[in-house]
Parts: sequence; C-alpha cells; structure tokens
Amino acid sequence: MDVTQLARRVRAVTPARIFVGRIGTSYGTAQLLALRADHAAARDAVTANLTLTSGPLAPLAERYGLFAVDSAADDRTQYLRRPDRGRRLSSIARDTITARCPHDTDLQVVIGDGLSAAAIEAQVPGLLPLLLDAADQAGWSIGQTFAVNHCRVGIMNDVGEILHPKAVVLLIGERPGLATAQSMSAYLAWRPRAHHTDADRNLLSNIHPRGIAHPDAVSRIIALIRAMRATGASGITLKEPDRRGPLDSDSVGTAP
Amino acid sequence: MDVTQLARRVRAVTPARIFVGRIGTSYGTAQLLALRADHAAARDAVTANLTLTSGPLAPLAERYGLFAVDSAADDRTQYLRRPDRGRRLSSIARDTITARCPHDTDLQVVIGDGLSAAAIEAQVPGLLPLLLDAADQAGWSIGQTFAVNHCRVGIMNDVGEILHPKAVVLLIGERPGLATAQSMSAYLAWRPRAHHTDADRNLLSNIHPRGIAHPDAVSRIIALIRAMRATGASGITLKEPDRRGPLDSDSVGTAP
Amino acid sequence: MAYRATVRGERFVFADLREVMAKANEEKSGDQLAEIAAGSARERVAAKLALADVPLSEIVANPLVDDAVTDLILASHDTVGFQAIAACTIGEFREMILAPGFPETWAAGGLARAVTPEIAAAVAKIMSDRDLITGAKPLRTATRCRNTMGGPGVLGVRTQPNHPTDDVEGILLSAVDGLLYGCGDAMIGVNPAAESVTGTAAILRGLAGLIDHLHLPTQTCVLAHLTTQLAALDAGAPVDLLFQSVAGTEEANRSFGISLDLLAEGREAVLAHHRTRAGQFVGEQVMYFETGQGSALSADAHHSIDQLTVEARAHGVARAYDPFLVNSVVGFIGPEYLADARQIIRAGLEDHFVGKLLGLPMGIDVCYTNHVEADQNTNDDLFILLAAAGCTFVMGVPASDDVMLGYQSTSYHDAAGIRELFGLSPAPEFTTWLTEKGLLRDGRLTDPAGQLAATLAGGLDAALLQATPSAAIGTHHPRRQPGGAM
Amino acid sequence: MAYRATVRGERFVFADLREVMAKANEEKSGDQLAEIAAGSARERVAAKLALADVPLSEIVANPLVDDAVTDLILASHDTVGFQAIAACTIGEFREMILAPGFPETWAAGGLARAVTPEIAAAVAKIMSDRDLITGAKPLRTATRCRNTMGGPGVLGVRTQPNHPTDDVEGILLSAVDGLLYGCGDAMIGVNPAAESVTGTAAILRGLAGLIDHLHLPTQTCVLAHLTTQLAALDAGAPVDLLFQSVAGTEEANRSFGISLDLLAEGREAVLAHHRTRAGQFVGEQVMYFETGQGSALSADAHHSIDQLTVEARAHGVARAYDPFLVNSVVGFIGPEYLADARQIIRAGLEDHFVGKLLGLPMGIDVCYTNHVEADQNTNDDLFILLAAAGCTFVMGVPASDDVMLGYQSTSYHDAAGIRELFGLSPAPEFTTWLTEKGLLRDGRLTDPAGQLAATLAGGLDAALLQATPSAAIGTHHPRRQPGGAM
Ligand code: B12
Ligand code: B12
Repeated sequence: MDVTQLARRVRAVTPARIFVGRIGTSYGTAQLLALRADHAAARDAVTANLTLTSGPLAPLAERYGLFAVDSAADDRTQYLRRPDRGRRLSSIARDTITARCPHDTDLQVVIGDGLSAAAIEAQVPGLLPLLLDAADQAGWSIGQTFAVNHCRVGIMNDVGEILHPKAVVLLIGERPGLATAQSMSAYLAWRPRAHHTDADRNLLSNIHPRGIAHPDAVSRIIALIRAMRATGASGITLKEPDRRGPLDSDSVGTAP
Repeated sequence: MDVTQLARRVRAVTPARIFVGRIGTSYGTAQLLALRADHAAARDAVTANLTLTSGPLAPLAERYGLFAVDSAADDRTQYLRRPDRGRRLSSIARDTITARCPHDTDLQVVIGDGLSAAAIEAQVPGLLPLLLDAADQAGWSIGQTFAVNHCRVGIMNDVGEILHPKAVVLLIGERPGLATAQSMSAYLAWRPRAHHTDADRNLLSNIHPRGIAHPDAVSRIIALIRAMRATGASGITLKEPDRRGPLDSDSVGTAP
Repeated sequence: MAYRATVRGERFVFADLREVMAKANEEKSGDQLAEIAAGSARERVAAKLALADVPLSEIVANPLVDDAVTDLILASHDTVGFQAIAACTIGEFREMILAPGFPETWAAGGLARAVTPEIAAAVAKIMSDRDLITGAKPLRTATRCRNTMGGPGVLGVRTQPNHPTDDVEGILLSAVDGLLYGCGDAMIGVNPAAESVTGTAAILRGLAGLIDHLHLPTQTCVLAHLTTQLAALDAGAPVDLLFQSVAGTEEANRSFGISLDLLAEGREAVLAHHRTRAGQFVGEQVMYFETGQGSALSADAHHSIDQLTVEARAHGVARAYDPFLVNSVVGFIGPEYLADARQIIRAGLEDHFVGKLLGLPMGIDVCYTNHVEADQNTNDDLFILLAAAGCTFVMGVPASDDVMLGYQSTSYHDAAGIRELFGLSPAPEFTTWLTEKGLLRDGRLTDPAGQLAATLAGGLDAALLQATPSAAIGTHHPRRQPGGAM
Repeated sequence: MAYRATVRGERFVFADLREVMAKANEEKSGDQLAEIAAGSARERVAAKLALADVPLSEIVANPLVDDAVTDLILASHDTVGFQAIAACTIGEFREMILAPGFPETWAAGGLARAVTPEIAAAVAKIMSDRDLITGAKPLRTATRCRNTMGGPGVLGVRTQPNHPTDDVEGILLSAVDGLLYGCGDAMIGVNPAAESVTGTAAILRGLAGLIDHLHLPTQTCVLAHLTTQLAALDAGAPVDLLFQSVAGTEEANRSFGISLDLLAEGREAVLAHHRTRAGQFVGEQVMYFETGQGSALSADAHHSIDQLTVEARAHGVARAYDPFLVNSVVGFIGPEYLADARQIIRAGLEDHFVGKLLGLPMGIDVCYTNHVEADQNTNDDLFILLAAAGCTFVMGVPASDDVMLGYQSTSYHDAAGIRELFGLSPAPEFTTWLTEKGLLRDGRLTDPAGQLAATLAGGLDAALLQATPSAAIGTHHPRRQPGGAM
C-alpha cells in the first residue's frame, strides 16, 4: 500500500483532511483556498436565523404544530456576546409556552437554533418524527415541541421550571466547523431546574451525514432516556449505555 | 560626565524619552505604565470635539467674531475613516462662508480641529492674535477667520475656490503623540484651488510648548507668506526661507 | 482595602483586590460580560498602576474567594521560598523576572512553587506582549511519561485525530498522517464524540496498538470525562495519560463533574496501573489537563474574579497533580470570552507565561471558532509568537480543521513549518524514531518512501485488530459500526 | 477580460484584473474607502480563487494603469529570466516560492528582476501569514554604503532621533542613547520638523560629526524632501544616503513633489559626491526610500488600484534606483488605510514579503498612530513576526515615542530585546565597533562603564561644533536657537 492507496482508504472512513500533501511545509494553493472558502461558509452559518414558516422546517411545523419563541437575547449579535441571555426564555416566551404546552409530561422536546440554524434545518426534519414515534412506542406522554430562537443549552432549566417534564431533549445547532455547518446535538436532562449545570446533563453530539445517522441517534437518545428513567438522574454519573448492555431496549423492554 | 549627567543634559534639550534605563532589555515598570497612561490620554484627544462657545477659545471667538462650520464628515467616527469628507466643506458651510467672509483678501486664516481639538485650544489663543497683528502690520487685507469641524488639510482647496484669497493659512491639530496632544501645524497655500495637492502647500509643524514658540511661529509664517507673494507660488519649489536670508522681513521690508 | 491611582490628574479608586485585578486586565469580552472590566483606557491604566504597587504578601494574604481551590493553592504554597520575594511589589516582581539571572534563580531555587496563581496573573496584567514572551522563554520544565517533553530546543506537538463517530480506523489514519509531519510526540490525544466506556476503551486500545506496532516513543490519551476514562481503565484499557478539563474555582469544577479528590484518586489509579506496565514509562507524570479563559464564567462560577486570574487558578489546580502536560485551549469557546484576534493573541501569551512562571509544562492550543472575529492568520501569528516564547507544545490537527469539535487549531503542516522556521525539534526519543524511519533528515521532513507507507499501514491494521479484537473474527469492518457506541 | 469563480455554488464575476486584484485582498479599510474591496468573505475567496488561476504572463501583459511608473516597471523587467515562470499561474507561483530549493534558484538566477511588483502583490494576496513569513525568510539581499546590511543573522536598526525643533544637540543625544542599545547600524536617520536647507545641513553635519568622532561604521540620513537634501548637499553638507518617500503611481509621486527623473538626478549627484569622499564607503548603494500602504489613495492618485498593489509598485520604483534600504512605514498614516491591529499586522507582513521577493533590502517601521485601534502590544507582535521572517531592519525610536512625528514605533529596548530573543546581530562592522567599545559581549548588551559615557559625550560635543561651526565662537548654545530655521 503506497501513500495514494492510504489516501483512498482515508476518504472512505473520515471527513478529516488528511493525506492532502504539502509544498515544503505549506498547503497546496487549492487546499489553502478551500479552507478559506469553508471558513467563509461557516461564518455565514453562524449569523443565519431559524425559520419555521418557510424552508425545510415548514412541513414539520405544520405536522407537529411547532411554534417559535425567543430567548432573552435580542438578536444574533447580542446572542453571540451574551450567552447568559441565550440561557433564559424571554418573558413572552415563558407565557407562551405556559399557555400552549402540556405540563408534567414524560418527554418534552425543544428545538434550539444554537450556533447553527442550518444544522437544525438539515437534521430536525429527519430526526424529529423518528424520535417522537419512538417515544410514543415507548408509551411515554409527550409534550408540545417548540423552537427557541437564539438558544443556549442552559435554556433547559427554564423549560424544566415552567413545564415540569420528566425528561427534556434539546435539539440544538452546534457551532459550525469547516467540514460541516450541519452538525446537531441532542442535550438531555432529567427534571431540569434552576441551578442545574452541565454536570447534570447528557448529550449526543455530531448528528449529521458523516456523523451519527438519524435512526442511530434516536435509539441512543431513547436509551439515554431509559437510563435516566431507571436511575432517576442525568449527568455525569450516567454514562452512555453500551449498545449491548442491560439498558438497551431489546433487553429491558418498553418500560421504563 | 557619567550616564546620569548625560541624562540631566538630556532633559533640558529634548522631550524624547532617552536615558530611561532598562531592566534586561525591558522598560522599568514605571516607564512602561507611563507610556500606557500617555497612550490612553492621546486616544482621548482624538475623539474630543472643538468648542468655540465655551472653554479657552470662547474669548477669542468673541474678539474676532469666529464661527464654526462643518466639513462633509458627519461625526468624529466617520471623520477618522473618511478623510475625503474631511477635505470638503459641507454645503451649509459653503453657503455660510460665502455669506459671512470677505472675498479676495490677501490673507485668509482658517482653524481646523484636525486630529486634535486640544492642540487648537492650547495654541490658537496665543498664536492667532500675533498672526493677525503681524499681517495687519504688513498692510495685508485680512479675511474673516472661521473654524472647521472635522477638518483635513485638503479643505484649503474649497476655501480657495469659494473665497479666492491670495494666501490661506490653516491652523490645524496634528495627530496626538504620547509626548503631547497639543501640537499644531500651520499649513499655507498660495491661491489654493481644486486639484491642488500637498506639493502645492507649505507648512510649519510642531507648534507647542516644547516645539516652536508662538512669536517664532508667527514670524516664520509671515516670512513664508512673503516668499509666496514674492514668487507667486507655494509648495515644493518654495523652501522655508533662511532667517538671515534675503526674504526675511528685515531685509525686504514690508512689501510685498 | 481600597486601592487608588491617579492618571493625569484623574483619581481612580478600586474597592478591593478583586476589582483592581479585574480592571488591570487588557480588554477581554469575558470580563465585560462579567461586568468587571475597566470602563475606559484611563481606568485600565490606573488599575495597572495601583496593582504594580501591591506587595506580593498582600496578594497571598487576601484570597479572592474562599473555596477548595484556594485551600489547595495555599496548602501547596512554598511559604519558605516565598520569603525571598514576599516584600516585592508586583511592579518590582515584574522587573525581577525580566532582569538577567532570573531564569537561573527560578530554576535553581525552585521559585515556581513560591509563586501563587494570583501573583502570576497579577504580574502578567502589567506586562507587555514582549515581556510575556521574553519572560516565559527561559522558564522550562521538563516532564516524562513515555518520552521527555520540555527539553531545550523542543517544540512538542499533540496530534488530535478526532472523528465525528469515534471510528477507530479514521482516528488511526489521522494519527498516522501526523507522524509523516513529525507530529505526535507530545501525545496522540483523541476527544471522543461519545461519552461511552466501551468507545473510550476501543480508542485507547487502538492507539496503544499503533504505538506497539510502530514502536512509537509517545503517549496516548482519550479526552473523555475522567470518570469515563477510569471506567475504561477498570475494564482493562491501557491508559497512558489521564485527562481532565479543569477550572479555577471549586464551583466551576463541580459543573465539570469533578472534585479535587476525584483528580487525586484518578492520578493514584493511573500510577498504580502504570506500575503494572513496567518498562514502558520513563517518568511518573501521568496527568494531562486542559484549561482556557472563560470556562468558569461560562458555568457562572467565577465569583466576579477576572478570567485571567481564574485561568491562573486553574493552572494552580493542574500543578498540584504533577502533570505531564497542561494545555490552555485559548480561543476554543467563543466571542463571549475572547472577542477577536487581538484578544485571543493576548490571552494565549498570558496563559503561556502564567503557566511557565508557575512551573508548568505549558502548551497552547492556538485556536479559534467560526463565530469569532479571527481567522487562520490569527493562528499563524499566535503560533509564531509562542514559538518565540518557547512554548512547550502545540496542537496538530489535520489541516487545522477539527471535524468533531468544530473549530480550527494549528495543523500538522503548521507545526512542521514552525519547527523548521525556528530550528526546533520533536522530543528527543521521537526525533530518534523519526530519523530511524527516514521521516526526518537534518531537522527537515523528508518525502517518505513508499516502503514506509506500507510499514505504517501495517502498523495501522494491526492496531485496528487490537482496538476491537472481535473485528478480527467478525464480518463487520470496524468502521461500519457506529464508532462511539460500539 | 472578465474573471470568474464559484464558491459553494455561488458564482462571482470580476470585470477585470484590477477588480480581481482588489477583491482578493485581505480586509483593509483603505480598500473599503476606495470602494474597491470585496463585499463579503465569500466574494473575497472567490477573487482569490480566480486570481490563483491567472498566468503571470497575463499580469505582465495587462498593466493596471498607463503611467511613468508602469513604464519604469516594464523597462526594468527581466523578460529573459521571466520566461522560466511566465506560464505559471499565480497559484503555481505561490507553490514554487514555498517549495524547497526556491531560495537558491531565486538567488542564483537573479529571479527577483523577473518578478514584477504586480506579480509579487498578486501572490501575496493568496498567501497565509505563515506563507508570507516562511516565504520571505530565506530571500536576503545584501547592500553596502558605509557598512553592510542584509547579511545572514543580521537585524539592522535605523535609529530615528527626531526632535520637535530639530535641535541638533537633542538629536545627537537621542542617537547616542541608541548606540548604548546597539542601535543605529542600519542608519541614523532624522526626520526634520522644518523643511529648511540650513536646518537640514546642520543636522547632516552634526550626524557626520558624531560618526567621525566616534568612528562609527554606519550611515546617516536627513529625511527632508529630496530637493531640500540636494540643496544642502550643494551648500556643502555631507550626504550619506539620499532619502525620498515614494509612491506607486506617477500622480502620487507628483503630489510628493517628485518625478522619476528627479530621483535619478539625485542619485547621480550623491554618487558623484561620494566619489569626493573616497575611502568612507564600502559600497555604492546611496538611496533610502520609504513607502506605505495608503499614500497614493491619500493623494487620490490610486487609479482604483488596491493599496497592496500600489505599494508593490512603490517598491518597484525604489528597486530601480538600487537602494541601500527600503522601509515600509506600515501603520504610519491612520485608520483610514489600516483600521486596526489585525490590518496593520497583515500589511506589515505583506509589504515585507513583497519587498523581499522583489529583491529589496526591505525593512519595516512597525508602528501605529493614536487614532487607530492598536497599541504597543500590536507592535511587539508584528516586530516578532518580522524577526521570524528575517526582516532586514526595523526602527529604533526612544521608548517608541516619536516626539516630532506623533506616532509610536519600535524602541531601542525592543530592538535590543528582539535581537537577544532571536540571536540576531547588528551589521558586522557595527558589531565589531560595539564589541570594541565594550557595549556588546557575546551578543548581549553590557552595562556600559562610566568611561564610555565620557567618550560618547566627548564625541557628542565635538559633533555639535561640527554641526554649527559658528556656535564655537558665538555666545549662543545651539540648542537655544530655533532648530529648524537656524
Ligand atoms: C464548547 C464545548 C465545551 C466548552 C463549553 C463552554 C461553552 N460555553 O461553550 C468547554 C471547553 C468548557 C467544554 C468542556 C467539556 N466538554 Co465539551 N464541548 C464543546 C463543543 C466543542 C461545542 C459545543 C457546542 O457547540 N455547543 C452548542 C452551543 C449552542 O451550546 P452553548 O449553550 O453555547 O454551550 C454549552 C454546551 O457547549 C455545553 N457543553 C459543552 N461540553 C459539554 C459536555 C457535557 C458532557 C455537557 C453535558 C455539556 C457540555 O456547555 C455549554 C454551557 O452550558 C462540543 C463538541 C460538539 N461538536 O458539540 C464538546 C463536547 C460537547 N464536550 C464534551 C466533553 C466530554 C466535555 C468535558 C466533559 C471534557 C472533560 N473531560 O472535562 C468538559 C466538561 C463539560 C461540562 N460538564 O461542563 C463532549 C461530550 C461527549 C458526550 N457525548 O457527552 C463533546 C461532544 C466533545 C468533546 N469530547 O469535547 N466543552
Ligand atoms: C502623516 C504625515 C505624512 C503622510 C501624509 C498622508 C496622510 N494622509 O496623512 C505621508 C507619509 C504621506 C507624508 C509624506 C511626506 N511628508 Co509628512 N508628515 C506627516 C505627519 C507625521 C503628521 C501630519 C498630520 O498630523 N496632519 C494633520 C492631519 C489633520 O492632516 P491630514 O489632512 O489628515 O493629512 C495631510 C497632512 O498630513 C499633509 N502632509 C503630510 N506631510 C506633509 C508634508 C508637506 C510638505 C505638506 C505640504 C503636507 C503634508 O498630507 C495629508 C494629506 O493632505 C507630519 C508631522 C507632524 N507632526 O505634523 C509630517 C510632516 C508634515 N511631513 C513632512 C515631510 C517633509 C513629508 C515629505 C515631504 C517627506 C519626503 N521627503 O517625501 C512627504 C511628502 C509630503 C507630500 N508633499 O505629500 C514634514 C514637513 C516639513 C515641513 N515643515 O515642510 C513633517 C512636518 C515632518 C516630517 N519630516 O515628516 N507625511
């Protein structure tokens, strides 16, 4: 196997830019400019806003009655510099979800633009129906899914305080990279409330075409929820269950 | 003479920060922080606005009927990024000076904030009366002095086009340095008009307490005007006359 | 106690040490977010002037917060060695550091342990960029695990061959690519996308396989949560370096899911484990820590202490566990803490200097995210400044683009290029290996022959078998399995 | 001819070479002021992509403006040597420059003269900061006047002992202070505040006196307008180096009060003058030029050409007169051309690379004004980057603060510190002098003994007499006279 064969092997298994060659110790011109082009695209992704009324999320919004509320951040620029605001719901948002969402459900799903609305537009249409179906099959009561503009992970605490669901799943756009701006995470928390920190949360990251596929992501989310239900806790003490381990749906069945 | 004696000699002859010592190759802490403090002060000077109605220029404004007009720059921020606007009078300014200033005079003096209104406030009260008196004694007709906010050197062309004076003297604030933010220049041009460049101008710089003193500055400005009147030109071809040379007032008398 | 200073006739008063420390900082968006930053350039200078006059003893006597991290810092403070500098003011201490002879005193007398994190932060605040660079350069700390880092003329490189699904083959291929650029001597360290014990174990085994089969004199690390790594260790996976992100307050560490006790226990466990692998290690430094300005504030656990000072305290935490390497991931989080190229560069130089002064084997992940006002030229600049400052190690990420973490660091190319530019080498053991393999000649990369690729690929396949022994008999090629959870 | 490129599906069209050149630039406020900058990051990348595909021959065949500077560039173009690279695209030429072996080819074949300013600018536009630094470092051009600049391991320093009233004593004292830091080997060069022939002559004589009495192996310069210097020369003043600010278009040079003929005449006059001072010079390079992005636009004489390209053309002008040194005063004018630290750093690296590729003895005045978003840390950073890039010389200004020109540059301290940091030396003749005088030992500054100060001061007094012979008999101490006009 020579270096060219190695390079071929590479492209099949990783999106990383490896075996790209070098000129002295510099990139070739094409490689250098490709990185610049990808950087320009990634920067655009950061400033894009989430839309439910048109584009890829519109049919989904229609089907699941999705609606959008705002965090306490006024706009994209403020959002980037004031994460504290992105972690709180605006007071209108609090009223809206209080009124429009069932309380005390087994599962509340929230969609947050995070740092990439493009990730949400690319992943949620495929993933959300699978997730809601699986939860339904597990026999859990499911809240009204909604979206939060200018959203940070910490928003889960406000959602927990207001709606008192057992499990919250937040589907949120990760910061865009050069390889993809379409990577989404699912953050999970068991009975989130004020003063919960990241130590009380779990997550699945890199949900995108070259990362975790939707069916796989959904079964892992469901497995994590099962584990949370079984232990009554989320966060650092809960490791992602081994797929062949005792918490897998196959072995534990549909309840808890 | 040792290094300490050298250092004493220094302070008498130059404001430069020499013989300040070193720690390794670094400044002592006091020296380093003094530079920082001076930098903070210099930055403040850049953003300050010129005022005729109060402060050190008010008595002068009263005495000479000074008034202020604007360049085409909207504000300080725009002024810094758009020198092209600082070189043009606003249309209101054009109307104002057309109406309020005598045309076709021998000498038109203009005051411009330039990059340091503080320099104008510090130098103009001392210098302007001396200058106008000297011009008067030379028997020249003198225009109505006025000030331009957000002013660049190139404004002289507009003044020339509108008022047709023979000589224009622009007293303008130089960019502030660390040693002083009070340094002013006098730019001179003979019959300035559109498309005049710096090659058609002369100047005297560093008018401030540790630079050129006011009486000296005034006699050099007057000598330059005489030279312009004698040659019918300003700019690169005109070197500043030697103080003992043939163009000095002593030897050439009061005319031209 | 209040602090005062006058700048050109204007008087400024600062209520306490915490305030004067915060306001003396260079401009940082994070301090502004925390509402503790100076309001003007004049106030900033005034705070620097006031801070310059504070004696070191006063800083030690007035902890900024009362928590377990402060206790640890004070407990590990060399109060005897401190006597030599206690009466200095911060301004004088800056001069002492920059004067000829200091590096020798520092090295000989072990002065590092007499310096507390807060002192190191304070002196950094009144230093220029050149001070930070000149001051840091001669302060070198050598450490040993499977090879030796920190020696003179050495610029180490940690490769970071991450993969979005933790696919072991993808990871190993990226690591092998790094080897061709002379990178990986500081460590081959993988951030896993999934927080799974089996996934972590699989990566650990795969990396160990690579090292075994290529006889690589370097160490590996999987940057899962410490508890996950320990679980993998319990499950039989080989752990060279135990990783953890640490922060500068007890509360921030709690939000990271750790305590100081947990760090100590983890270290003991790995030391014990290393004893079972006798002959593989040249030293007993087994910990790897990452830090970075802003993480405490991000967890709302900064107690109104400025981010440079909290970062120094994180270094203080790291120091207590005798680390092999410490890494400030300087532009990793985003514009809320470091807004742009200028702030990132300044923070990188500060963190490096502070770490070095404290005696840490300090490296910097020179990096930025795509939501900040910076670009790869920022990285080029900071990398070169750090090379001039004698940085212990930097990162090597394929073409700078981390495909899992979503940010840009320095690349294999960059690392190789800067080593050539400055005449720096990999760790000595690694340099020998590279030279033997024909990858390095007279300090320059060679164009590797085809034979070599075959060797590398052979090592890779063998390593893959070691990662997932079942793959050797199963029909599934490992990469077809979802990496993290396999 | 239109140029096109597609970025992630979006098509961009550029009307002509001038547009594609402008839009391929990194962000600069000056290009925005000129309304020729790219409108978005995507458009900028597209322009870079399009430019990378343009053959060098096409750039030479399509001058951006029809003027005397273009004529000069084309007339001095080595069209034979150019054949070796004419068919390359800009992207390929970048790779050629960065590939091993290029520096040798460049030096051996004299490739510099085959490269036009526009080609050098174009390739700089598609380079990263690291490319600009790595690319420039091995391209060295040695020049000679009263000593030798540009040799290996040499970082020269021009001292700039300016004074607000051109007081000769103040100037000489500042110059002497520089000597204590090993600075002044590149030149002792004074910007006069007044444009007076007698004042210029007095400074020239004072500086020459210092050199005579201290036996200093360096050259002097008074940066009045070229016509003023020539008048002083006619009046009997000694001129080592003839200075002039030059710009990249005929029209901008006209606004500077010069023409290309005037430069040629001036050079001939100084060469003739040097022949009357036989034995004092080791070479025939007698010109010193300053440039800087933005000056053509400032004179509204840029013809919608971007400022990096116009700057390269200014280098082209300088090259035609076989200069001893060329200096880009990179952050000198203000935020209208380079808005902040990031833009200044980038421009400094560009100008240095372009000058070096063109074969110039290129130095950089690393500087900023107080109306720009930068500070002394910006200077520290850029200085260190340039030292890594092998910059020919930098400035030495007392404590960085030019008390006449109102801006901050690099200081004597900085220069001495960076030389130590990188192990660089002054010009060889100057190093010998410093060593003999006991100012330098093993490449480090010493603490000079009192005796030395006496020597220096003695040289200073003698030099003062030489500056203004009348002062020796008159009652006025020279410093009591208004400097510029005396
Ligand atoms: C940025 C980041 C961080 C930052 C977070 C600070 C901040 N303000 O953003 C820092 C450096 C502090 C960090 C630390 C850690 N991280 Co982290 N981090 C990321 C990263 C690169 C991007 C996250 C993102 O885009 N968020 C989206 C925006 C919109 O969210 P946000 O509200 O602005 O920021 C919040 C999240 O980023 C969250 N977060 C970040 N990391 C982690 C990790 C865990 C376990 C949790 C629950 C939350 C969490 O914290 C922020 C504040 O609430 C991801 C990789 C990825 N591709 O997603 C890894 C990632 C999420 N982190 C991970 C890990 C393992 C950690 C650590 C546990 C490492 C360690 N051993 O200590 C620590 C501790 C985390 C904790 N409990 O606080 C893993 C998680 C694996 C998993 N599936 O559980 C990931 C997927 C990849 C990795 N290996 O680093 N991280
Ligand atoms: C900035 C500056 C420049 C910049 C101007 C570009 C710009 N947009 O600002 C550049 C680098 C191009 C420059 C060039 C030269 N300058 Co100059 N410059 C200065 C400096 C440092 C500050 C000026 C300032 O604060 N202006 C105030 C603001 C508000 O004005 P502005 O409208 O924004 O800018 C205009 C003026 O700066 C003017 N200007 C700048 N230099 C000169 C020189 C002359 C002779 C004239 C008429 C106008 C002029 O040009 C700008 C555009 O119109 C002064 C020193 C000082 N302390 O003042 C020296 C100074 C004015 N320059 C001087 C000289 C000698 C020159 C040169 C002739 C040098 C040379 N040998 O080529 C050239 C050519 C000038 C020309 N004819 O165009 C001398 C003038 C001596 C005198 N009494 O006549 C000074 C005093 C000091 C010095 N030695 O450099 N300069």
